[in-house]
Amino acid sequence: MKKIINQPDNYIKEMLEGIYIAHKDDLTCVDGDLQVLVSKHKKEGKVGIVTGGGSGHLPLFLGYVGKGMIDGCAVGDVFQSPSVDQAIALTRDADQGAGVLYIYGNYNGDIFTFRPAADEVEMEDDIETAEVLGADDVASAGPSAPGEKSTRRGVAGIFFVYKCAGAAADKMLSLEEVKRVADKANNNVRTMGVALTPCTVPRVGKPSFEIEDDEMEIGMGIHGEPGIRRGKLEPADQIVDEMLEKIVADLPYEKGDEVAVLVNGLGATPLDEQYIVTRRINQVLEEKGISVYKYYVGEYATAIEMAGFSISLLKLDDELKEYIDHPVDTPFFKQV
Amino acid sequence: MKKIINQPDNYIKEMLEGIYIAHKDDLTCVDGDLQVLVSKHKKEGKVGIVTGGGSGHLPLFLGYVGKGMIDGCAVGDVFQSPSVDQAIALTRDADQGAGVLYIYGNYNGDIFTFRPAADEVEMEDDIETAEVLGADDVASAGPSAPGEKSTRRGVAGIFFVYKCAGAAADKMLSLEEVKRVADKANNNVRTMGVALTPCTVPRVGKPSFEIEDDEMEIGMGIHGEPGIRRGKLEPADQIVDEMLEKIVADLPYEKGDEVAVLVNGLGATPLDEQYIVTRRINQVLEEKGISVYKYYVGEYATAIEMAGFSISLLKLDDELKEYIDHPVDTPFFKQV
Amino acid sequence: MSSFKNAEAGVIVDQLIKTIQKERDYLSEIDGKIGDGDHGINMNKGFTMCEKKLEGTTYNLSEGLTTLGETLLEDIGGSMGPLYGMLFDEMAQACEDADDITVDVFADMITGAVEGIQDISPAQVGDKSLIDTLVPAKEAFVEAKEAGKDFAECLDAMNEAAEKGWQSTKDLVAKIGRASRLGERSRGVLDAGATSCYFIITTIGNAAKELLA
Amino acid sequence: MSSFKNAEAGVIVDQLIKTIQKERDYLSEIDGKIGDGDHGINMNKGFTMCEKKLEGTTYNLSEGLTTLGETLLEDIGGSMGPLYGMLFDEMAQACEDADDITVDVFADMITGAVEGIQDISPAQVGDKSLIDTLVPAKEAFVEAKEAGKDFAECLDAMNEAAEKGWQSTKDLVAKIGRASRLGERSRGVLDAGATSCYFIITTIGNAAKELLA
Ligand SMILES: Nc1ncnc2c1ncn2[C@@H]1O[C@H](COP(=O)(O)OP(=O)(O)O)[C@@H](O)[C@H]1O
Ligand SMILES: Nc1ncnc2c1ncn2[C@@H]1O[C@H](COP(=O)(O)OP(=O)(O)O)[C@@H](O)[C@H]1O
Ligand SMILES: [Mg+2]
Ligand SMILES: [Mg+2]
Ligand SMILES: [Mg+2]
Ligand SMILES: [Mg+2]
Repeated sequence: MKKIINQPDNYIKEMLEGIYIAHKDDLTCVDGDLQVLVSKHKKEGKVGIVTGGGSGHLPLFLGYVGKGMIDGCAVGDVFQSPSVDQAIALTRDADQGAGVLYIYGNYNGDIFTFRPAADEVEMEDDIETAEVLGADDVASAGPSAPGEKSTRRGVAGIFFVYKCAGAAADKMLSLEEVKRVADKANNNVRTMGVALTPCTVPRVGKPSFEIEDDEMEIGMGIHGEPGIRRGKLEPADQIVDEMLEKIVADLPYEKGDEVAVLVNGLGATPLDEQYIVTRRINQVLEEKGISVYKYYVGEYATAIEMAGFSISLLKLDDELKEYIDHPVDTPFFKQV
Repeated sequence: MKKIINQPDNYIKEMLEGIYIAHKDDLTCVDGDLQVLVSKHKKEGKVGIVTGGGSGHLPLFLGYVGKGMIDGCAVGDVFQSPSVDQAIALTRDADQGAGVLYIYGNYNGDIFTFRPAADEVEMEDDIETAEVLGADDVASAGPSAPGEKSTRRGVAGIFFVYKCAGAAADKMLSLEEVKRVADKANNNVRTMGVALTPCTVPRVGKPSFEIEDDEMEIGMGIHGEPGIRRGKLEPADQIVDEMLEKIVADLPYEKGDEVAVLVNGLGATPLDEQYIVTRRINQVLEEKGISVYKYYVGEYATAIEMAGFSISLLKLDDELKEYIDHPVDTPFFKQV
Repeated sequence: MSSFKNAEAGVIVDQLIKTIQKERDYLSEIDGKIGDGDHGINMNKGFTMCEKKLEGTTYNLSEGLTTLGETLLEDIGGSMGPLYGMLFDEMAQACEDADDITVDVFADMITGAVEGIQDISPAQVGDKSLIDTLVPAKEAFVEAKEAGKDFAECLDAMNEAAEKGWQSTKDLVAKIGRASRLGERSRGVLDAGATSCYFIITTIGNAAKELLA
Repeated sequence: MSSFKNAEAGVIVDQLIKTIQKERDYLSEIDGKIGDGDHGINMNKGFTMCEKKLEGTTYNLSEGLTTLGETLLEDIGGSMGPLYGMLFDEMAQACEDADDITVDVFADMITGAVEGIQDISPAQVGDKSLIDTLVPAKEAFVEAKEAGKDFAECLDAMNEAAEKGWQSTKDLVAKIGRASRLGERSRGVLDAGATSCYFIITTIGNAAKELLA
């Protein structure tokens, strides 16, 4: 395990200490628990938006805590959900009088964390809550029947859900409305990833899986969950074509649609490659008659030091465009 | 070579195509040459600041082209200087009537590129120019005698030179003044890096050097230039201590000094680790009585997919603090 | 004997902690095959945290189980914290008013354990999870009791069923948890949670039998 | 013959291009030992670009060298573009007004080559760079000429000195370029630029001798 760390057991604690030091004007923790991270910038009467999940995905999740986006994050150990108590403390702090929306990924452990927390604060503190579960990974499971619970996992697309819901909350919409916006973004986003190398969870100490030097795995999840196809590494354009084929067909995104695109590096893949990919995405979408309103390129949701990337498409309407354009000022993501 | 690319020969071209697509409102190229990248936001009468150098360091160099920072960049092939003609075209475009300042790293090829270009535009176009060569890497050579040309190479610290000079230019200072500010930042910044893994130049196709699975190299340059010590990988805190010892002694930074700190990931090293490092830097500087005015943490100057990080310290005075605080809006770096 | 004292049975919780600590690496190794290789680490973290909380205090069985359940629920994230947290919490509740742990009380405990899990998880027998150990173990205990077997015999039946259930996960395709993404690739190896659950059930069973002896 | 026609010597540039293309991998391999392994790639890129520009045109020696120099200077970044660009540019200038390339004209050309490099680079003999090939080669040519040797003999002397200079880089510690960071570690292997310079000098020398024959 080649990492710049001290004791693996202190990984999260020391990482968080660094974050609070570097961003001391903007971030703080609740009751001395470093794993309950909240924005210092409250806005009376605004719907609180909170998230949480395992670490190892920076800037996801906590990186989007700040002005114009979300209010707090319960930070789990690497690839581990935070605890129910942390989620409760987080919710109490994030409530600014208008209720709290949970936005988190569709994972077992996170559901087990946030649902009991929501029950608790509704009962004990009379805080109104709602939840939206990110489930954008088209490679992780088939689509769910209308009204049925999605079995897809949440990956980088949750960025768009934060972005839109965060803007709606910042515009002082009600909890019901903010949830509606979050749902709309969530229902209109699809993602697929590809991995070239594994990652190593510090406390585990060895790579999450094995893969040959000339292989890639299309559809791999951000914890190294198996994808839909393992094969020889192909040229960037071919990889993009295969991923987009699946993504576009899924919603489906259609001729005349307008989308926002997120090209997300998984950790070790240089920005250069992400832009080579961006170029191809633009060619393919142009051919399909889908126009791109805005590109986001960079590391938005990583898998520690995994090499690879994901593509997310968000179908826009006038309302979502307005929220996409809304300014954001967080330590990890700024939009002027 | 495990990369998401097409033909290695097209690497730079396709990467730049992606950049122009994703940032079409802010960046454009000169005379159709993708490698001459300039900001779309001109400001009549402002000193133009340009840079350039080999690719493979994103967001360096071109990533800092935008409002409040620099005006353009001549983009070389990976780890290769751009051509003299490109530097000339760049300078002509970047001149907004008040002369042009070149800020680039202290490398052979880049000097061979920019000096002839400066001669040409001074003679042919009557553009006044000045230059500042980044030479912040304390591991690359000993300090130079006063008045003598530095033999140190430039690495991540050039970010601070762009930042301060960019702010000074944005405040409409004269070429002479902007150069003075750039020199001041340059003279007060020191950097040292550590590498854990090599990187692979696409057109070369194999790693730039070999290193054992349990080894690190302290002082390695951002092209894989040998450092000052290769040894067994140590805990993060020990690595930081050794690097800071060298950096602090070099200027030297002294008790009572105020600094800005840049913790820079070289490519594959996750943000988590960079924050673990930040935490330790803060402890050490606190002990030494050096106070930190501001932290920058993230990927600011990479070496393709190298694992490792660098630490840069910039000693501040009131003037530099004002420039550090100045807002910036570039596609790759924003400060509100 | 046909029962043992709640007050004297805190040792069962001690045994549980020791077992998980001992099996840490084995559990991670199994999880590494079709999961992410951290099951032993997660379990050990929670149980060792509980050990620290209990240190220097005196506790009966229900108090020990309460502390264990709370620790897992409050401090341990992941799937395991809530699942085993609820399991031990329900077991504790089922015996907190009992001075003597009789076969009936224990039947309530093991039934509560199943309910605790099923309260939050939709997992069914056959999905390749700890449910495949737990549910047959509970059913075997209850059936044996209804067939008039004594407490120790019921515990034997429970232990046997737990082992069989655990082993049954080898041939199953995972339908829940991380491994479910693997489809057919998940067949052929034991499930990590079913393994830890086997250790937990049989540790309780054996410790209880010793207290009965 | 004691001279050859400028008009007929464009073939020297063709030979240069072929040589660099042929030695591409070898040059990169040498550069890989103490540099970044791209010298052959860089050189081949520039020379092949020049080949394309020349394709279908007619050119004499000075025109061919001008195109080569310009291509390297304008289109090829890195250290090599400017260094070899200046070298060929100066060589071209030294012969552009000559119909016949005599031993005197060639002496000006090789002297110009050295000056072209030294105009922009501070490298000295012994620094482990292409200078270690180029300077002795030039000196040998000029000395032979001053000693009254004929053109072909002067070229032989030049070729021989180029090879010796090239080989001398093996035992040197690099004082310039990337490899200079290596200190003592740079000793024991040839310098990449000295190697390409050896190929360039001897290719010119041999091609000129053929034209004289
Ligand atoms: N929804 C669920 N219901 C029952 N058991 C589950 C469920 N999800 C996971 N498990 C069990 O959890 C085990 C894995 O635990 P562990 O490795 O600690 O957590 P994680 O999967 O978060 O890494 C699986 O082997 C399985 O038995
Ligand atoms: N300042 C210099 N003067 C003369 N020769 C130099 C100088 N810098 C580098 N060289 C030569 O360049 C060679 C390396 O060329 P190349 O690999 O193409 O460029 P780079 O070092 O930029 O990768 C060295 O072997 C050396 O001979
Ligand atoms: Mg990274
Ligand atoms: Mg990176
Ligand atoms: Mg696991
Ligand atoms: Mg080289």
